[in-house]
Amino acid sequence: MVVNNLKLLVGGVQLRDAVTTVTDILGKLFVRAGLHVLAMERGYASTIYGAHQFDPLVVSATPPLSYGDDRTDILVALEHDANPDASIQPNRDTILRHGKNLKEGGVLIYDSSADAVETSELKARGVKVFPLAARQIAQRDLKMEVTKNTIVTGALLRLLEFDMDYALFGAYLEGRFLSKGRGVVDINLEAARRGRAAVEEILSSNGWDTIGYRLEPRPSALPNLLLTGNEAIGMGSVMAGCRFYSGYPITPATSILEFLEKHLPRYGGRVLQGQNERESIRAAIGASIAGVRSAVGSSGPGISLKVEEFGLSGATETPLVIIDTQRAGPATGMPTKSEQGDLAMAVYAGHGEIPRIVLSAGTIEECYSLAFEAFDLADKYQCPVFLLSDLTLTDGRKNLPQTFFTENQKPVVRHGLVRASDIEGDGYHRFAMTPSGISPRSIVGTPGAIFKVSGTEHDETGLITTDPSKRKAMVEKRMRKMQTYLREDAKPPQVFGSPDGVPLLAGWGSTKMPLLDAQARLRAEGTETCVVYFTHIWPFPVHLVAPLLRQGSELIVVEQNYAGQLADLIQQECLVETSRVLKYNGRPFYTADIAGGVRQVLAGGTRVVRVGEEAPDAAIVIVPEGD
Amino acid sequence: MVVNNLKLLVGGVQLRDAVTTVTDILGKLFVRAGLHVLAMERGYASTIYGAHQFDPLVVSATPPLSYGDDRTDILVALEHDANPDASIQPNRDTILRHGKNLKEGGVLIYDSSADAVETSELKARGVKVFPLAARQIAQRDLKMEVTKNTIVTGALLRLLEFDMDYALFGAYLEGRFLSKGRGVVDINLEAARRGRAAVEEILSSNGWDTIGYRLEPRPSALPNLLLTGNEAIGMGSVMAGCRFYSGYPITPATSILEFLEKHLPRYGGRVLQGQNERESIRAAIGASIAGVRSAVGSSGPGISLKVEEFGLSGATETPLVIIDTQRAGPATGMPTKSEQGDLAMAVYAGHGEIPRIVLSAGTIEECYSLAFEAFDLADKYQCPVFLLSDLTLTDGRKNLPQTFFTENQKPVVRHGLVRASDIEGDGYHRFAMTPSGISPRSIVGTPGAIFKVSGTEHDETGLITTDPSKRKAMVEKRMRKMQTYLREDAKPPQVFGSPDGVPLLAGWGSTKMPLLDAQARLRAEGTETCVVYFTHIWPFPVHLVAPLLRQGSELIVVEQNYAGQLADLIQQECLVETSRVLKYNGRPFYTADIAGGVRQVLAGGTRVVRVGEEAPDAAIVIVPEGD
Amino acid sequence: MSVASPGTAKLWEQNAFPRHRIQWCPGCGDFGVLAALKMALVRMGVMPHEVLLVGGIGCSGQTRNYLNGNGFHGTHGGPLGYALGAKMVDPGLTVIALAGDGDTLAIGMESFIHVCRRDPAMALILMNNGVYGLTRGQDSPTTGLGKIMEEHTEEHPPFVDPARLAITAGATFVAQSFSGDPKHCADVYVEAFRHPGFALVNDFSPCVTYNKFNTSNWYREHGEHIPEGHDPSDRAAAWALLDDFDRRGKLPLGIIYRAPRRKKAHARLPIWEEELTGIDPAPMFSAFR
Amino acid sequence: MSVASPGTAKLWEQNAFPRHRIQWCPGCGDFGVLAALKMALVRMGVMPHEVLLVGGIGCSGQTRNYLNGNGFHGTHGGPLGYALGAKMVDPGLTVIALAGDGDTLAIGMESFIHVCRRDPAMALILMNNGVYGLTRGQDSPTTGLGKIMEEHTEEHPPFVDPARLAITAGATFVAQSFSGDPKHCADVYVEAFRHPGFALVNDFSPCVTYNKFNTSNWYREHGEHIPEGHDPSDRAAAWALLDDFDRRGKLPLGIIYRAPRRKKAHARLPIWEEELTGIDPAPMFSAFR
Ligand SMILES: Cc1ncc(C[n+]2csc(CCOP(=O)(O)OP(=O)(O)O)c2C)c(N)n1
Ligand SMILES: Cc1ncc(C[n+]2csc(CCOP(=O)(O)OP(=O)(O)O)c2C)c(N)n1
Ligand code: SF4
Ligand code: SF4
Ligand SMILES: [Mg+2]
Ligand SMILES: [Mg+2]
Repeated sequence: MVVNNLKLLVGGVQLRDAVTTVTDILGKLFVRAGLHVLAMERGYASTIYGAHQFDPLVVSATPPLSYGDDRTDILVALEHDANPDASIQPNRDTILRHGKNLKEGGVLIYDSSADAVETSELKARGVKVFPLAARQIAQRDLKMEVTKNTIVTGALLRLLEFDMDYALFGAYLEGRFLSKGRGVVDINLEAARRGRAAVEEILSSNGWDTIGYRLEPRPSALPNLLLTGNEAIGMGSVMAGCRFYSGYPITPATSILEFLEKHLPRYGGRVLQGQNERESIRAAIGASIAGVRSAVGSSGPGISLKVEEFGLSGATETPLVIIDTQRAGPATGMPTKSEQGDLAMAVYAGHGEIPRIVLSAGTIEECYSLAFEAFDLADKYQCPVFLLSDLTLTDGRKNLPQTFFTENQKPVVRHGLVRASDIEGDGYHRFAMTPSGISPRSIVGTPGAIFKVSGTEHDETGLITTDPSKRKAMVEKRMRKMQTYLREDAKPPQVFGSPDGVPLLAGWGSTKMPLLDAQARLRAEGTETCVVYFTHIWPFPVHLVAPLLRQGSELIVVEQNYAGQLADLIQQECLVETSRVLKYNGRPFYTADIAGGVRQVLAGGTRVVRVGEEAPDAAIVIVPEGD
Repeated sequence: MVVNNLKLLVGGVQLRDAVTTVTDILGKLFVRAGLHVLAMERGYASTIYGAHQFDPLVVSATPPLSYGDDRTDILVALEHDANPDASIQPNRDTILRHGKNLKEGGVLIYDSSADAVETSELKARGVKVFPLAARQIAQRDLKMEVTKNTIVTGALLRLLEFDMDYALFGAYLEGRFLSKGRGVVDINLEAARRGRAAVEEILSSNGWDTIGYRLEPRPSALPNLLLTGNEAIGMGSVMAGCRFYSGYPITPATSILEFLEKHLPRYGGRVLQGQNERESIRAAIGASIAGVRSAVGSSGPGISLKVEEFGLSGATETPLVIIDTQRAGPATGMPTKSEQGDLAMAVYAGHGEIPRIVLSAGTIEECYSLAFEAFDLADKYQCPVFLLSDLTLTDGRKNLPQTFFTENQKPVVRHGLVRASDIEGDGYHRFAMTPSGISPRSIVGTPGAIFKVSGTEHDETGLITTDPSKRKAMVEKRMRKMQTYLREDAKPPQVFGSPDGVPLLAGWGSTKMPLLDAQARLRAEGTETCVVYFTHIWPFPVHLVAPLLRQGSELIVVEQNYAGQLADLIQQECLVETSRVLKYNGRPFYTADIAGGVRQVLAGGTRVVRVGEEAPDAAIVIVPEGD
Repeated sequence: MSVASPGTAKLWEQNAFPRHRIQWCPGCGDFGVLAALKMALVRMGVMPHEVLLVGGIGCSGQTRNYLNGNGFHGTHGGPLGYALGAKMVDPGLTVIALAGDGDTLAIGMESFIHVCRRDPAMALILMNNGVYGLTRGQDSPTTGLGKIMEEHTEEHPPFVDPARLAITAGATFVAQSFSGDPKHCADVYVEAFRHPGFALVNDFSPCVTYNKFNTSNWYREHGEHIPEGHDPSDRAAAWALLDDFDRRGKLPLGIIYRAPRRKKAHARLPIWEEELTGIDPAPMFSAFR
Repeated sequence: MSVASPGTAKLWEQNAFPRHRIQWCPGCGDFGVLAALKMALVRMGVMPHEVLLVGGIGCSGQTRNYLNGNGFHGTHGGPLGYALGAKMVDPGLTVIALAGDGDTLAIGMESFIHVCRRDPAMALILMNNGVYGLTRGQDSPTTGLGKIMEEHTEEHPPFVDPARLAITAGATFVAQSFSGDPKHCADVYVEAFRHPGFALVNDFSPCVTYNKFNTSNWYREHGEHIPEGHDPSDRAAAWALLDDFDRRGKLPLGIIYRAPRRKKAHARLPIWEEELTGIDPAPMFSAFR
């Protein structure tokens, strides 16, 4: 019997089968019971309807590090009907795609309303199969098709021997539906009971008294929240005093826009859905000129379209936070698949040269804390600050104690903003030469501190100039801010383990968790490594990194792109040779990818390992998703 | 007496004084006489009227390498009147800005119509001063103000003892004005004679029978053309079979647009002035889809705005030539000043990763030949090809023998374009997997070879997919083209001198000439160096470069930007440590800058020398230019 | 454009290669557009290889993949730009842009207005559903059609009318249709494809998933065919017609405005090697001597 | 907006700090715009520090530097975007965009149409000279005003009319003026600045260097003041007025259209530390439990 440690994957037809309704409810119930939930690989298509969708939840007693490769304990297939367009029956889609990943002794539940599915192979591997005519029960018995997912939920609760008295589930339903009337709550409870009854029958007819997995509530003092990386960025932005946010809808950045549209007005802020990518960023720049902390969020194509404005923010020394939730590129690429392909863009994009800061989040906690830091740094250095995230994080969910947000709150500090009372005499110089490179900044409406700000080269007063030595001085003033940052605010990479004489595994972004998991797996095999994980990537903190890198026996950079963008940066900045483990098939790194890749590099003979050939669903014919 | 070796600088108020009318005429006359002309530093403002403008011409018997630092032999100041807005008399503007750079024994001619200028300091340095009331003569004697510049021209011809019979000048005037009537030719000849008479008087009253400089026609078999880098790019494009060009006006790329608007229709092509940066590049991409060789040209801000489309060209494997005539950034920066600040953008710009090729021209000849090559490579590799130039080259002029264009013409080869007759059976696969990564390309209208092309990820047939292994294969197919390029088309850097054990001076772009000049200067001082000059920058030809770089004693990269963008790339790719000599004040590199910077690095103690503090006109109060 | 071959109908009706599985929501209006396009192209007698379908980014833009003919799919807001370039190269092509209200009127506004002015002989089928479908239901520039809003904010401005904008910008063919009536759509499309200038068809194509206001029924109730007597070549009449329908809360369906501009004909540009031999640089020399 | 102080006139008339040397060509129409702006701002009684001038890229955009008040100068085509953001933050500011026909109607078209719809209470003085001045004389989207073109090409399309476009897009204030008559311009500007929504002033401001057709004299001949009786609050009347002037080959000068929309008032957004203390995250928690 495995207690409080399983990976549950729900699959179905996108939009129609409401896959995430099931996983959302389950996730919340588990978290309310004090369990830990990690759901980092939401599989969905960029078309709205009809493609395969899946959502795996890892549930455990302690915070899980990783999502257990692609192995699944419990598979739930919500498809029910046959589709003449597909060469294979669609109520087998989830089973065909994910069935092969079911562990020995795992569990399969599928909707058998239309037809039974041939599962003898799975059964031979010891998988317990539960055909559940959920849709049929919902339509025929409950006269309400939407309850089909509650029927499945009820079945699952039974199989997991969890919340059998519906204390948690009932409360959830009341919270959600009581406003629509008691009836809605009751029919859902009834649906759950029907699901339970159906699987009871299968259990007993097979002579099973358990499925071998069980979830047990853990008494937990702290209320927990289950939220995505984007929601964490949204919260971090609110707490950092961001009061103007704009964005043009784009996957997977839209959920930040939607979160802030909902919450920011309550904090006195405004949120603008741009009519295009450039209106978005320009309005955010204008808002910053008027004094408010502002941000713009987008993904790949929308970031590429804003490049000209990054340069403007840098040249005019206008603070701006730019959130790039990376997805698989290039071009439209794979809008709902993950990648870390925009690092070089964040560091270099744009003609000419500007000061800029690039932060990168690797966990949902870091989405929150780095969002806060991004606004602070933008304010202090009056330059664009990029906050990189990636699709695995944006859509991934994890439980965090509420205290994570309520305790240790940092106050908002407006750096270097000049008030009328600070002004002496006439000669306010917006771009005054200072040792730090940071000049006193005024906002529109400040008596005595009128400014003329331009993206055209200018002198200290804002006067347009092409005078060679003034130009040289102004370039150097702007770039000096990056030296100041390196002295005052740069953070070294996070180091896990001792670097001395062992292979270093470097990474950034959502690779953090599988990287640490792979480290543990390699350690178990007797291979000691040290993980060097970057959050503060640019300006590159050479002084903090180079000595560290030289301590290791070799350097293997693990990242989700083709080139090895961080590896290139390290080579450029530290002149240290790198090996690379790269994945760019759209799926996040699994622990096995990293452990395998590192083993291959350490075995010698290759410096670049490109993983992901045998991807989970590569074997079957897949009906394409559209775009 | 210096014969056939001088630097002549003409200055005046922009637009009003028609500075380049004078230099254009003189340049053409000198070239017709078989002399060599190099005019690489056209100084102008991005505002239309009223700023200071200057244009230096280096004239010599052999092709000049460089423009002689900022030292001037003959200075011509066209300003005539006093401007109440300026703290200094504007008819002194040219003198104040450039007078200090006059060589001992140099010559000053200025318009003294309004007032005489105090020039005792110059005279003390042996400068021969010619106050010439050109405007007064033009207005009062010839009743035609526009002839004032011909008066100056006539004076110059006399002082240089050149074309004293007006054989060349008369022919020029006839070619240009005869269609407007004989009278126009005659009044100009008369004006020239007046100018001559005026300076004769000064010569004799000072007892000078020469100014110490003289130009002598050289019998030259070859007719020569005097043209700018942009005109050379335009010609190269026409010869390469480019038949669709688009661009949104921007300094300094506009002159390519204007050149091709004039000439391309004659060759059956069309030229589109985009209504914005994106319409320009999209139309060029659409034209390429329809089969024609096409290009788009722009500079900094316009390049930044097109970043999303570069990715599209890469992802859809649509050939496209992108001409980036760099100017000083970031943002609007200094639109009429030079910089090499866009290398990182060309190499990295865009979300995700695409195959791309980056070429960079360093001379006007290379503008022509690399333009030709760019179209060929774009066609062959079906990817974006960047051709970098910079403002020094775009506006710089140089004489080239006509045979340079007429001889050794290469035929246009359309690589890999599928014709109807090539198609067998049904299954034309636009993105077929090939060892080279290059797939057979069809264009709209080809029976049997219909395509579905998308920037969304796709399989060999163009079917949209997110299947992990198909995705992986397609990324690798695209990127494989870069391996093929490195094998078949990459060029090593140009090497001047022997690299063994000496300091290597690396560079790219318009720095080429001063780099070679500096090498000669250092050699004269006893310091042997080797110049390593890059034209084919990306994909970086590591195999051709790394061994070479290891031969030198050290590596000093000379470039016109703040960071050292080529130096960074070399470090990343070759893991070789670099020193850097950098200039980013908007002025091109002078030989002295490079020689001085290299000396400083070689003396030890510093790895980065930032030159340009004492720029030519830094000392005087300059009325700003606007933007 | 080649003459209708007897097999054309089959070519247009058969599955496109490669065969994309249609992934629109059941009931999506774009199914009607697809059906109408097939009818219209059959009627045109044009061959698939002579057609270039340029798709926008959005549910609507996927039409390009479900239909035979060459398909190009670039950046969001870009279809008209690519189509313009292709058409300028080869005037013999049938170039059709297929895009949504978001693609065309939000991010694509910069192209829309100017292509109306440039007037290339190509068509835009604007699948107007009053919402961003593919990004899951945000407001588009046509959101709010038919709703009365008492108060506006900068965040939520009133909708724009693509037909009026196109006429104001200089388009020479402006029509409207409702994808729930594919036969009528096809009639309109054929006229659009035959128009010797830029043709906008604003096709009301409901999004059943995200626009719960402008439903099929709503469009059916509000759509009204343009009366026989209307003279589309009269710009003032076109404007008056729009005013009249607006006043009555109705949407005119049919050809609102059609008045070709006098345009210079262009030959196809040189493409093939044999068209690019012996290029003589000499004519470019004169300015440099 | 603070009450007119006695010193305001001097503040507006004195040289801006830092003092830019004016680098327009002698006779450039923009001198008239500058003079008119000074008059209008004096009349408004607003203080320079309360004003944000957002300049476009072009000769026109330089006006921001020759005038007192805060100045921001971003990317080409961007003024309305920046201005929108600033205005949304602080409704108390007087926000004025100053840009050319190229900046606004070529590359800036994407912003222009949508800002007309959003209707923020700010003004755009569009210095329309029918040419790209700063890049030396290429065609702009308004090139060709008053010329009859027999044949068009994709390369050289007909001009657009910003007044008609703005009204079609939903702008609530549309006026025209001629910079050769700064007094009248100032009258129009004051109305534009006072308008509680987006105000477009299409100001004919000749480029003496590059537009040799639409000269000062040409504008003087073709400009005509809008008759007293015109009711600018009537949209149909506004359109009819434009039609009438067009027919007569004249350019209407004055307020063509003015009809404020009902808009929600907004407070200034929190900026200062004291407005950002004790932020409570709890209200955001509910969805996550
Ligand atoms: C530059 C860029 N920004 C944003 C997106 C995301 N995006 C894809 S489709 C779309 C809107 C589609 O709306 P519409 O054109 O109306 O098409 P529909 O799906 O409604 O047919 C957006 C915003 C993108 N692909 N590219
Ligand atoms: C992205 C970008 N593209 C091109 C330019 C070059 N550019 C500067 S001003 C201008 C046109 C200005 O015309 P207009 O707005 O009419 O101003 P005017 O000078 O006529 O007042 C252009 C194309 C630029 N600055 N940025
Ligand atoms: S989301 Fe709307 S537009 Fe998209 S396929 Fe579904 S119904 Fe059609
Ligand atoms: S070029 Fe034209 S718009 Fe520019 S300053 Fe001169 S006259 Fe004015
Ligand atoms: Mg839509
Ligand atoms: Mg203009």
